[in-house]
Amino acid sequence: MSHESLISALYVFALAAFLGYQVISRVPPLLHTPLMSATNAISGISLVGSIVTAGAGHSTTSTILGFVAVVCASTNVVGGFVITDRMLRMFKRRDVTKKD
Amino acid sequence: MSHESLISALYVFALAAFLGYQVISRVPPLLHTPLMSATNAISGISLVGSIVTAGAGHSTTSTILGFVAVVCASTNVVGGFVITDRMLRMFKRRDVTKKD
Amino acid sequence: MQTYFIELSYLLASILFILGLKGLSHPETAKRGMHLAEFGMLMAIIGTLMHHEIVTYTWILAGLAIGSVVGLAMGVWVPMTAMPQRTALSHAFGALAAALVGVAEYLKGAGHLDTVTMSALGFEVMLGSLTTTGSLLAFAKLQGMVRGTPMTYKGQNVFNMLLLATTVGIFIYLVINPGSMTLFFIMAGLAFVFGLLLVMPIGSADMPVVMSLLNSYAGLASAATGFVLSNKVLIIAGTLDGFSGFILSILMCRAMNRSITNVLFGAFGSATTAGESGEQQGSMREVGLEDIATQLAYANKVVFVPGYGLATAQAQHAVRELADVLEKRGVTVKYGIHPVAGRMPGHMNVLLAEANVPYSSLYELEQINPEFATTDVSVVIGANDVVNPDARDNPSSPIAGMPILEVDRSKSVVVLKRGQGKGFSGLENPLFFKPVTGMLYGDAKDTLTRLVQAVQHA
Amino acid sequence: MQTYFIELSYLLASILFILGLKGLSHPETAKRGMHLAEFGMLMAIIGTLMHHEIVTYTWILAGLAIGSVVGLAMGVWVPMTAMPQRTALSHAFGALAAALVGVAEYLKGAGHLDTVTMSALGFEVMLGSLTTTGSLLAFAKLQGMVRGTPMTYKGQNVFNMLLLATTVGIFIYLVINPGSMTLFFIMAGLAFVFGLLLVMPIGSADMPVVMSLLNSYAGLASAATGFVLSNKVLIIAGTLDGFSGFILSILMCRAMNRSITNVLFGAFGSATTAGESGEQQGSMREVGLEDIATQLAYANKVVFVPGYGLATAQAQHAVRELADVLEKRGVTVKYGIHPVAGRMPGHMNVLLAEANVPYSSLYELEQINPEFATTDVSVVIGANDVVNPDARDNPSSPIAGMPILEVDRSKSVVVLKRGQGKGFSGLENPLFFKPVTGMLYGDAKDTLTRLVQAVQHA
Ligand SMILES: NC(=O)c1ccc[n+]([C@@H]2O[C@H](COP(=O)([O-])OP(=O)(O)OC[C@H]3O[C@@H](n4cnc5c(N)ncnc54)[C@H](OP(=O)(O)O)[C@@H]3O)[C@@H](O)[C@H]2O)c1
Ligand SMILES: NC(=O)c1ccc[n+]([C@@H]2O[C@H](COP(=O)([O-])OP(=O)(O)OC[C@H]3O[C@@H](n4cnc5c(N)ncnc54)[C@H](OP(=O)(O)O)[C@@H]3O)[C@@H](O)[C@H]2O)c1
Repeated sequence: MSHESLISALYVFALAAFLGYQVISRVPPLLHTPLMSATNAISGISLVGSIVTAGAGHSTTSTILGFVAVVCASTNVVGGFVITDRMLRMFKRRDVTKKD
Repeated sequence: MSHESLISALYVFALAAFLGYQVISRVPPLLHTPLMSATNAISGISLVGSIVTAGAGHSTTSTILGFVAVVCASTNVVGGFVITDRMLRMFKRRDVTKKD
Repeated sequence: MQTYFIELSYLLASILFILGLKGLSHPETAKRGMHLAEFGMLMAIIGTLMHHEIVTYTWILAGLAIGSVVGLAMGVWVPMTAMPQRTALSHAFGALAAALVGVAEYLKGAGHLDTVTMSALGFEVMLGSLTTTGSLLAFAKLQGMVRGTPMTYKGQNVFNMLLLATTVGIFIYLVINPGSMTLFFIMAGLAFVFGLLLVMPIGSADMPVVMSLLNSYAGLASAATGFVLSNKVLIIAGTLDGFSGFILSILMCRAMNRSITNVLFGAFGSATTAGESGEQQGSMREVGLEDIATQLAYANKVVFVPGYGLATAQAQHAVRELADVLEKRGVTVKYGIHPVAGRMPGHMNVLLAEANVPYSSLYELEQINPEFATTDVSVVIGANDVVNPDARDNPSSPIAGMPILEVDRSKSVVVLKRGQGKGFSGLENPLFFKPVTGMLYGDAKDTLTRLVQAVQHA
Repeated sequence: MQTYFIELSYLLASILFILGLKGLSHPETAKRGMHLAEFGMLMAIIGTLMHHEIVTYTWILAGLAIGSVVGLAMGVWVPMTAMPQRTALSHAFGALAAALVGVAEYLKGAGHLDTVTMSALGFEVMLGSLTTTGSLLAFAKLQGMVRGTPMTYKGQNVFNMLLLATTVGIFIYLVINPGSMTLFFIMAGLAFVFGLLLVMPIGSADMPVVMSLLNSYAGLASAATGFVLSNKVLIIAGTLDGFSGFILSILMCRAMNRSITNVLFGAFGSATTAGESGEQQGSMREVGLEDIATQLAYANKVVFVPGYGLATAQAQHAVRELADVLEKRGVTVKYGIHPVAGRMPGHMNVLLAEANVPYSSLYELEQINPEFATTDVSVVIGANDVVNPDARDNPSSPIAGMPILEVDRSKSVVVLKRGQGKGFSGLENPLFFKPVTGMLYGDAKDTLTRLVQAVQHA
């Protein structure tokens, strides 16, 4: 890893850490469960690494590892987002529910 | 500017923009004047560029430009911070002022 | 050109993830926010598919297809009450992916890994491995496949610490000598074991704290992957995730007035702790269903306080029906939601939302507590610890200092539970012995359904 | 090694700047926050001094010394009432530094500048130049060296737009052909002129909005410098700054219910606008000082509403004395602070803080408005537009929709001003003609000092 990449990575990490703190601490308790499953879905971003590993064909071992990783990560992503959506659709304001 | 530097710079810019928005929008109106002078002081960070220009000795012109820039930027930094401190020292809670 | 496209798609994805999480600051904007985050993920995937190192798409597409189907199935069919388990399982998947990518990267570069890359790689594999097994055990406990109570033995903490120290020791050795492949796999193996040991002594109600921590580790593992691959979207998404988990666990601990160490190593909710609760004088007063129905029907203001029992009884729809009937009679109905009621943060909110309770009726601790003084009837539904007045009144109680919903300040309290069962903490609850309190035994769903009928005839 | 040290000092500085600004979210943490930011700046400077390109320190140290002395002098001696001017002047310095660095970089690399660097450089020089002259003119107007009213002429906006278009045109040409040095200097020159033209048509009370925008430009100029030098601390600090300025100007515009275009091109507060105010029926009622003193002395609750007149009269200490005397008599005293009262955001808060008014007595618009109904006497001190009921009641008023402090809802209103002078908007204020209102003419400081004595003898 080059010196410049490391420095950039550290900057990005530091800024993301602050931002994470700021953004997350504004989420109300009402939405903590959706928050958990949303971040769970987002943590499936390791899919990005998995895809390259599965497709680069370095060796059979790494292709297999990559394939399993793709399956796991995409389960995580799809499952996480689907369920977050499902939960969020349930949160309704008073006026909407009054009608049914 | 290398391709990787540009990408890193864009990331840093994007994250700083979000962070700026989050942090600044939490400053109460009470402290808007100190905020103005604090950011004014921080914008004196161009001092960092000025110093190198003044010291690198590329040409007489650039040394002069750099020197003037150092004067301006450090005025900005020192003046800004001194006055922000002065203002902030004035903000007191009730209990403190009750005594005098 | 291609590289630019990939990098821009990653930058866009990062921005969309942040916007997505920002959206979660309000229920009105949350849905749109999630769509942005989903779109961000799509961008990141499409960008990655352009990667020049990719020579064959067979395994990628196969993996994506299988994963999507499994994910979709899990997403669509899991009931809301099983949310904690599902999240735990999903963590395990995400963490395993990170660990596997780490192993593959290690195999690829074994000879020529520099210090920084090897450190990041080691972190990734350690965190990924321990999160995988830890989350799986958490899943098993929450799902009831394994006993939910803390499993403890003498010297447990010492043993765990030794194991952790060994793992970290190997890690440090590897950073200096990245070539020792055997040691690398031993490290990964130890991390897998450590994940199990970490979760073993933790009771099922403390699981959310641990799950949030594991979430945080999974995020940090992704961020470490980002350092390994010099990929900024991984760093950003991982870090956001890491912080989210960390903040949630802190918030939960604060809502219980316990330190994170106590949660992790205290084996809280085990039999030993329960022993401390001491004897309670006085007796519980059982009241009739009809009496309560009349009381509710003629009240001005009723506050429902749901807890874990509501979730196990799946009584969220029944409580909503009761509320409807009462509101039709002109009674003001509110819900008091304790931040750690149930078995995951926000658990009660999701369940009640599922039953169509508008979120404007859900009140947080600080909002509802001042209102109990003017409340005619507080109905405690399968909640116990979160309404235990000992937390406020008895400084020697194990839960002393935990903020509670002060239902005992209202004119009358009705407690719906099945019997003499204790809450997660295993403590006796003096609320049940107060003169103001009446007990109504039975499964919450049954009781509530019968109350609805009784109120309709009152 | 050295490079690592420099980079780490920059990273630390960036983090400290962010922490510093975060500190400003509460008056209790603000001071500590600023110390962190100052320390960050120190780290950044020390790091820079290690830079390998530096061959001589003479000019650097001389420049730092001179700048620090001037800055210190400005910081220590400028009175609080002159804060707007000082900030404007300081912006000019910062922006000039950015512009000069840009020019030096251009001279250094003239032949071999790639597209990205040249774009960033062009931005830096353009923004830096126009901010320099714009801020200088703003300073002159606020300091009273130049007439504060808008300077307008026919076709002004068209001319400005043409000038801007030309400048941008040259900029684009330069990005493609970075070699044309003459054009580069013409671009810089035009930007200097544009800065003046931009500020000319703006009235002195609208200056804060423009100053915030200029602040934002100065920040973006620094960020552009960061792109040129691949220096991340410049990007971060500049961007934070840019956003801060931008957000403040948006907030001010919202508090006036005006668009930013109207502020920049509307020439608000000029004679033409004033003509529209129309005739006001009824007459102003003058009341005696003794009467008011008695009213205040026997009131239960008094709200002071300060405005720009408080600043010009330097009456902040006098109002605090009056409040002290009243509080000693058991009267509840509060201050209602409009977000755009005075001539810069937060202006009134700083002035009152200077006079030792505790910030817990300062109430924002939303907090104090519901309280007027229970207020016995509202004392308007040199405020005018911010209490103009037309903004609420008369949809055809130029300030219609601007949120106001609704003093006219209180039982009695006293207005302290020198005479029939109008506010910044040049509009007649129907408040002064309401039966509930009494006028007390004279310089605010004099009047308040006399009121203190009168209350003491009441
Ligand atoms: N939510 C979180 O994120 C989180 C995190 C960490 C820790 N915790 C802990 O979890 C606990 C949550 O407190 P809580 O008050 O919600 O629950 P609780 O204290 O665990 O009490 C649950 C009560 O529900 C009753 N119950 C169980 N099944 C029922 C059914 N089918 N119908 C009616 N009642 C039923 C039980 O009594 P019977 O057996 O007599 O029916 C029990 O008293 C706290 O100790 C908290 O510290 C929560
Ligand atoms: N604060 C900001 O950031 C900001 C930004 C943009 C625009 N503005 C604009 O600035 C204006 C601020 O409103 P404002 O109510 O504070 O002030 P204002 O409307 O400008 O009125 C000031 C009043 O003070 C009186 N006055 C002047 N000197 C005085 C003295 N020595 N003693 C007593 N009275 C004196 C004047 O009347 P006499 O001449 O009769 O004494 C005048 O009516 C608004 O129009 C706002 O939109 C402010």
